[in-house]
Amino acid sequence: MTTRARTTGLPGWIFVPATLGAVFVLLPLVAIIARVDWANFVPLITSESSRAALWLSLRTSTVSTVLCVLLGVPMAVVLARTEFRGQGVLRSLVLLPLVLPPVVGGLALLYTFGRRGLLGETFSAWGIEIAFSAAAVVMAQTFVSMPFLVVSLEGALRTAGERYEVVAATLGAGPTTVFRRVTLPLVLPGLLSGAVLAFARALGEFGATVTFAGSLQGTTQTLPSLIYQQRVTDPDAAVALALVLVVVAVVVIGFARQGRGSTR
Amino acid sequence: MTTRARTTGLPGWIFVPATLGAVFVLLPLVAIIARVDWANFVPLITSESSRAALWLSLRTSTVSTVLCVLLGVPMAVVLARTEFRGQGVLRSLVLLPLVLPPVVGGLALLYTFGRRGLLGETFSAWGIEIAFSAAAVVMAQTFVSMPFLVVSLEGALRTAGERYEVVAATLGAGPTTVFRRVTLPLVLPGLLSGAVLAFARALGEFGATVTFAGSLQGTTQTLPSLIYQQRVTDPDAAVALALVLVVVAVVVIGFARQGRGSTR
Amino acid sequence: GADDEDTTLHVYAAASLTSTFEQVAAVFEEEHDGVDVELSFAGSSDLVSSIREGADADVLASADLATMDEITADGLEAGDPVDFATNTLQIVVPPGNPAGITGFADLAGTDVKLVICAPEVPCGAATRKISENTGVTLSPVSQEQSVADVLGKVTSGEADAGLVYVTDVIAAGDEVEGIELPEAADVVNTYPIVALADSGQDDLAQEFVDLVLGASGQEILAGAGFAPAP
Amino acid sequence: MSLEVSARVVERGVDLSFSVGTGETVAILGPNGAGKSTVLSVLAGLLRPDEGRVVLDGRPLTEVGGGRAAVDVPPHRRGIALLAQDPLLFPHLSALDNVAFGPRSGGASRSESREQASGWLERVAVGHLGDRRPSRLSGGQAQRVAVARALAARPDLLLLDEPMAALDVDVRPALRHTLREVLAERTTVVVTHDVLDALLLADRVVVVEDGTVVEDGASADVLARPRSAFAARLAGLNLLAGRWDDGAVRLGAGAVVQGRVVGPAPAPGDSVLAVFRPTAVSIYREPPHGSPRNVLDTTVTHVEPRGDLIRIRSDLISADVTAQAAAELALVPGDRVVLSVKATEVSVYLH
Amino acid sequence: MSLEVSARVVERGVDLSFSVGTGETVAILGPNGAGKSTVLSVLAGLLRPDEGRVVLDGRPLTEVGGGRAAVDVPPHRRGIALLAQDPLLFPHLSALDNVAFGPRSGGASRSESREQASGWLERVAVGHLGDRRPSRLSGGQAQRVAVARALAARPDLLLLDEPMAALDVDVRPALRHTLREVLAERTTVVVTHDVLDALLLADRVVVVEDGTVVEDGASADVLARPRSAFAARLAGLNLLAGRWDDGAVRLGAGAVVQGRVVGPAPAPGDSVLAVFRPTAVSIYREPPHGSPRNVLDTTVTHVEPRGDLIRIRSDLISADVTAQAAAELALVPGDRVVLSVKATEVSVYLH
Ligand SMILES: Nc1ncnc2c1ncn2[C@@H]1O[C@H](COP(=O)(O)OP(=O)(O)OP(=O)(O)O)[C@@H](O)[C@H]1O
Ligand SMILES: Nc1ncnc2c1ncn2[C@@H]1O[C@H](COP(=O)(O)OP(=O)(O)OP(=O)(O)O)[C@@H](O)[C@H]1O
Ligand SMILES: [Mg+2]
Ligand SMILES: [Mg+2]
Repeated sequence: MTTRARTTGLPGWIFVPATLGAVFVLLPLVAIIARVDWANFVPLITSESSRAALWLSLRTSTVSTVLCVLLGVPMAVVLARTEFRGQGVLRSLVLLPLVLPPVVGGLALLYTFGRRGLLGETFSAWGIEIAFSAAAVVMAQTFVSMPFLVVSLEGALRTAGERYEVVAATLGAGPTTVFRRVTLPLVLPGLLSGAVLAFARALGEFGATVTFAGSLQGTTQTLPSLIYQQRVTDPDAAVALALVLVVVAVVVIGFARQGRGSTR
Repeated sequence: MTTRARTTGLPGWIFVPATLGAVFVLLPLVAIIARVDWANFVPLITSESSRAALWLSLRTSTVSTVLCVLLGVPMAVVLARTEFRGQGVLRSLVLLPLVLPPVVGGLALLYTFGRRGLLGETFSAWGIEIAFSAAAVVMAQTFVSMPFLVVSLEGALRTAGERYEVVAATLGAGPTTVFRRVTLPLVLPGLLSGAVLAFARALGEFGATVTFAGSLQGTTQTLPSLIYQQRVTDPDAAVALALVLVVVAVVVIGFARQGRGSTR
Repeated sequence: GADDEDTTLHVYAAASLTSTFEQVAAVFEEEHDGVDVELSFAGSSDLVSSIREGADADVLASADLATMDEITADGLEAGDPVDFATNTLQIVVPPGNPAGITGFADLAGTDVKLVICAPEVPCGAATRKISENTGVTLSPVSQEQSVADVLGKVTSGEADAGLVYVTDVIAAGDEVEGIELPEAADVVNTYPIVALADSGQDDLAQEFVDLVLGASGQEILAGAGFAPAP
Repeated sequence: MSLEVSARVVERGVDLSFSVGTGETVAILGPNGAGKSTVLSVLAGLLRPDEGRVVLDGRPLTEVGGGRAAVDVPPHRRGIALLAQDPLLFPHLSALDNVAFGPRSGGASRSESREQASGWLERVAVGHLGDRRPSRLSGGQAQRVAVARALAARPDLLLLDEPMAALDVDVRPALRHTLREVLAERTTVVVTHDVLDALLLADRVVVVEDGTVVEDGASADVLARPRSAFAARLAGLNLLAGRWDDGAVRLGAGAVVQGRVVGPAPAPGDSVLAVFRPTAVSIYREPPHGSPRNVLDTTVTHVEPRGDLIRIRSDLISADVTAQAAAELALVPGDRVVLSVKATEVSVYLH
Repeated sequence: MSLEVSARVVERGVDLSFSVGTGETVAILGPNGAGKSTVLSVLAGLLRPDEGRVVLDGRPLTEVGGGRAAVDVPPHRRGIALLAQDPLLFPHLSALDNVAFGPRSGGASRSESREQASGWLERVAVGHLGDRRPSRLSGGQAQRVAVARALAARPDLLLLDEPMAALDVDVRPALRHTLREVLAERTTVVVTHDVLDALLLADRVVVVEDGTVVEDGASADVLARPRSAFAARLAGLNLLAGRWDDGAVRLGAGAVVQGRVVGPAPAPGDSVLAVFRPTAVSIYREPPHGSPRNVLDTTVTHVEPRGDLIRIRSDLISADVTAQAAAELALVPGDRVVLSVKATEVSVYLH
C-alpha cells in the first residue's frame, strides 16, 4: 500500500455524458463483433491476401509514422516556438490534409507526384516513379497523418511552455542541447500520443492510398483497401478483417500508452 | 514598442526538416490550385447542388462538433482524472474510430443504429428513423471526430496537471465549481484545438457518411460526397469544390486560433 | 511456358468483375507456370485515371464503353478494345421483400425507401434511362456512389429496394432477393477489355484477354450472371 | 474549532501527532524535509496517510487504519484552507479574482466577493495590483496575493506554509500585524522558518524533526528553554545535552558544565540540558585563570556579524562579542579558542 | 569579469544602472516589485529592455537604443547562470542530473559532470537525495538543489535571486559559508531580503526602489549610514530626513533633532539625514524633564519581541526596550508616547 496524493474528485453529473459518449463510440464496435462469422474467422483472416495486406499495412504505417515524427516534430516546434508573419495561415494550411476528403488528398498527391504532376516529370527524368508503389502508400499515409502529430505536439509544446528551456539556456545549453535534453523529454507524452494518432490514422487510411497508390495485392493493397474491396463480395471477410484492424490498433495504442505511463 | 521576453532560440538545423515537411504538405495543395479551372470557377461552385452541399456540410459539422464537445469533454476529463481497472483498454477503444476505415465505421453504425441494427428496432418502435436523414450525417461525423477531441483534450488535461484544481478545492470549491472555473478555463487552448480538429475531420468526412447516411442532395449529400461524385464526370467541378472546402477550413481554423490567441 | 518464371501480370478490372476475374486469374496462372496475376479492382473511372497517371497495368477490363473511350483517346491501348460481357439492372430487395415490391412501378412514391446509383456512375446512368423510358419518376432516399453502396443499404435492411446489376444480386447470395426487371432489357451495360500499350509483356497480356474471351472465361462470366456480348 | 491530528506517511518518513485548541495558532518549525508540508497536506485532505486521524471540532475528517480509509472527507468539504509553499495563483484569473475565488465558492455574490477580495488585497498592500494577471506580478507580490486568497476563504482551519517567504523587510511587520489580527479569532497552523513569526503569531510551537514531534509547548517557553538542538539554534541559544552528575552537567566528551537548575531537581544520571545565551559566552585565546567557571576548548567554524555584534560559531556553541573585541582577537575559522560562561548564566533543566 | 548594466523596461517601471567589479559580489536589496528580478532577467538575456546596455568584461551582451537591438547575445552564449526565484528544477531529471546539466552543457563527460554534481549536492547538504525526482523533494530541498545547479554551471557571472528562500535556520549559515567560499572568486549579483546575506556575502550593496537605484556602496557603509528609508529599515536603524538648520536637523513637521555630524559639514539648508539605533531610544508616557534631549511625540503602531528585547514601532521611528520596561509601560498600539534619544547617539550626514 503506497501513499497517494488524492484527486479533488469529479462532479458526479460528468459521468452521465461521459458514459453516453463511451456507449456511442463503443456500441458500433460491439455491433461489428456481433457480426463476425466466428466459424470461418481464422481462415478468413489468414488467407494469403489478408496476411499480405496486414503485413503491408503494418510496415507502411510504421514507416509513415516515423516520417511524420521526423518531419512533424520540427514543424510543431517551429510553429510553437517562433513567431512570424503568416504563421497563422501556415498553421491552418498544415492542418488541411485533415479536412480534405482523403480521395481529394490522393488526387492532390497524384497532381503533385504523379507522372504528369508538378514534380512528377522531374522525378520521372531521374528515373523515380512514385505513384502506385509502396512508396506511394507511405506518402499518402504520411500526408493524411502529419496534421495529427503536428497539432497534438504543438498543443503539448505550448502547454508545457518555455520556462524550462529558458532555465537550460541560462545554464549554458545551446539550442540543440535544449531541444534534445529539455524540450523533447518534457513533451514526450504529447509526442507519443501524437505518434499514436498518426499511426492509427495511417493504419486506417484508405481513400488517399487507393487514389494515389492503387490497390495491388502485396504492393499497395493495405488492409483497409482489402476491407473496402471485400465488403462487396465477401462481407464476412470484411468484418473479420476490420476486427483484425481494431485488434492491431488496440494493441499498438495500448503498448504506446504503457510506454508513456512508465516515463511519468 | 513593447518589451518582450525572448525565446531561447531554436537550433538552425530544425528548419530544414520543418521546411521539408511544410513543402510536402503544401505542394499538393498548390497542385490542386493549379488544376482549378478558374474561368468556370464561380459557376461551378455556385451551382445549386454545390451550395446545398456546402450549407449542409457546415451545419452538420457544426452540430457534430458541438456534440463532440458535449460528450467528449466529459470523456476526456474522466480518462485524465480518474483511475480504474480497464481504463487503458477503454482509452484504446475510444480511439478506434480513428483507425477504422470510415467505410467500416459507417457499416458499424448501420449495424448499430440501422433499421435492423442493435438498437435500430428499439428506435423504430419509438418511431425514430435515423438512416438517410441529416441526423445520420451528424452521427457519422460525430463518430469519426470524437477521438480527436478526446485525445487532444486528455493530453492537455494531463499536461496542465491537477495542481490548480487542488488549490481550488482547498479554497472550498466543490467539484462542479472546480470544473467550471478552473479545469475548463485552464485547458481552453487544448479544448479549442481539439474542437478545431473535430470540426475539420467532420467537414472532410465522407466514407462513414456515405455508408451510413447515403447521399441525397439537400438532405445527406455533404460537400465531400459531392466532390467524390463529381470527380468521375466533372473533375473540374470536383477540384473547384475541394478548393472551397479548403478555404472554408482555413477560415474556420484561423478564426478559432485567433480566438484562442486572444485568451492567452 | 517454363520461361515465364517470376513474371507478374497486372490486371485492372472493374469492381463488379471481382469474383469472376479472380477465377479467371486462377485459371490463367494454372495455364502459365510461374506467372503471377495481380488483380486490382476499383470503379472503372478510378482505374482509368490510375492508368492515365502512370499505373503499371497490362490489361484493363472496364464496366462501360465511355471510360474505355478515354483510354483510346489517349492512345494507351495495345489493340482495339473488345466487348466481352454485358450486364443489366435488377431490383434488389432485402430477404423476404418486406415492402412487397413486384416491379418497377412499385418503386415510385415516397413510402418505399429506394436507393439507386448516382447518375454520374454507370449503374446510375442506366437507372435514369429506364426511368425515362418508362416514365416512372423515382424519388430515392439516396443516390449512391457505387453498386456496393446500394447493396450495402439493402443487405442491411436500411432500404426497401435498390437497383443494381444482375451479377451483383447473384454475388450477394441469399442476403438479398432479386426481382426481374423486364424494362431493363433495353438498357444494357457493355464490358470492354483491352491489353495496354505500356505493358512490356504484350503477349502475356493478349493471352489474358484471349482467355477472358475464350470458352472458359465466358463460362465463368456466365456463371456469375453476365450475359455474353452481342 | 479544535484540531487533533496523527499521521503516518511511510514513504516520507513522517509519523507524528499533535493537537490545536480552538482559536489557537500553532507554529510548526523544523528543518527542511522534516515533514511540515506533509502534515499540512494530510490536514487539507490532499494526501491520505498510511495510518492516522484528523478530527476537526469533533468531526472526523480522515480516519485511516490498517490500510483502509474509514473516513476521508474531500478537501472542499473540510472547511480547511491551505496556503501552500508554492503560491500557485490561478493563471487565468486576475489577482482580484484569485482572491475572490474563495468567497465566491463559499456562496458570496460576484460583487460581494470582489469587494471582500479588494479589502484583502489592501490589507496585504497590493490593492493597486488587483487587475493584474499572476504572470505579471513579481515574486513577492504573488506571494502576498496568495496570502490574501487563503485568508479570504474564511475557513474553519487555516493552514499557512511559509506565508512570509519572498516578502521584503518592509512588508513583513505589517503582514505579521495583519495576520495576528486575523489569526486571533481563528484556528491556524503556520509553518515557518522565522522565529519572529513563531513568537509573534503563534501561541504554541511544535518542532518537527525527521518526521516526529520533538517539542511541543508555548512559544515563549520553547524558545526560552529549548529541548531540541533545532529549537535552540532557532532561538539563537546554546544548548548542551548531558547527564546530571554530582551537581553538574557532564557532557559526552568529559567536559562538565555548571548551572542553575530550573524546575524540578534532576536525580543523578538523569539526562539534562544546559542552555545559555551566546552573549553570555566569553572568548579567550588561552585558558583564563580566576574564579571557577565553565570552560570549553573548541575550534572556530564561522565568524559572522549579527547586528551590532559579531557571532563566533564553534563546533559546540556560539559566542556573541562586540566588534571591538572581535577585532582585537582577530579570529578566523580554524582558530582554537577557549570559551567560558558564568554558571549563573546557565539554565539547567530535565530533558 | 566586470559587469556594467543600464536598463530601462517601461512596462515594469524600471530604469536603472550599476556596475560590478571583477570578482565582486553585489547584493541587490529592495522592496517587492522594485525591479530586482527584472534586472537579473535583462542581465541573463531573458528580457530585452526598451533601452539599455549590458557589458560583461568589455564584451557587449545587450545594446538596445531607440527601439532597435544592435547587440543581443542569446542566453546560452552569455556565460551567465541565473538562479531564478522559482527553482524550476527539470521535472524529468533526477536531482543529480539537474545539477549535472550545467557541466554537461559545458562539455564535461557524463561521469565527470555527475561527479561534480554530486560534490555540489554534498555542499548544499542534500547529497543523499541525488536520485530523487524534483516532484519528490520538499520545498527547501528543491531550493538547495537549484542553488547547487546554478553554482555547478561555473559561469563568468552568477545571478542569484533569493538563494536562501525556503531554507531552514540550520542550513542557512552553512550555505552562506559555502556561497562565501564560492563567490569569493566569482563575479556575482545576489538578490536578497536578508540583511545578513548582504553583509556576509556581498562586498557592495545596491538598493533599488521603484525601479531606480537609491543607494550604492560598500555593504557595511550602506547599512551603517543608510541614505534611503528602505536601507535603514533593513539595517534596523532609525532614519529621519530633514534640512540642516542652525546646527540641527529640522524635520518636516517642525521638530528638531540634534546630533553629531559625521563626514563633511553640511551648510544651512542642505538636506541631511539623522540616523540612530532603536536601542538608543527611550520611551516615556509623559514628556521627561531634564537635560536637553531630542524629544518626539508620536503614536505606537506595533509592539514586537525582538530577541531579548521588545521593539516598539511608531509612526516615525522604532525603539528597542527590555521586556521589563515594556511590561511596566504596558504599551499597546494606539498609545501616545514620547520618544527621546541622546544627541550623542545620533549621526548626522549629508544626503
Ligand atoms: N511527493 C513526494 N513524494 C515522496 N517524498 C516526498 C514528496 N514530497 C516530499 N517528500 C519527502 O518527504 C519528506 C518530508 O517532506 P516535506 O515536504 O513535508 O518537508 P518540509 O518539512 O515541508 O520541508 P521544507 O522546509 O523543505 O519545505 C522529505 O524528506 C521529502 O524529501
Ligand atoms: N511579466 C511581467 N510583465 C509585466 N510586469 C511585470 C512582470 N513581472 C513583474 N512585473 C512588474 O514589474 C515590477 C518589477 O518586478 P520584479 O519581478 O522585477 O520585482 P522584484 O524586485 O523582483 O520583486 P520581488 O521582491 O517581489 O521578487 C513589479 O511592479 C511587477 O509587478
Ligand atoms: Mg515544506
Ligand atoms: Mg523578484
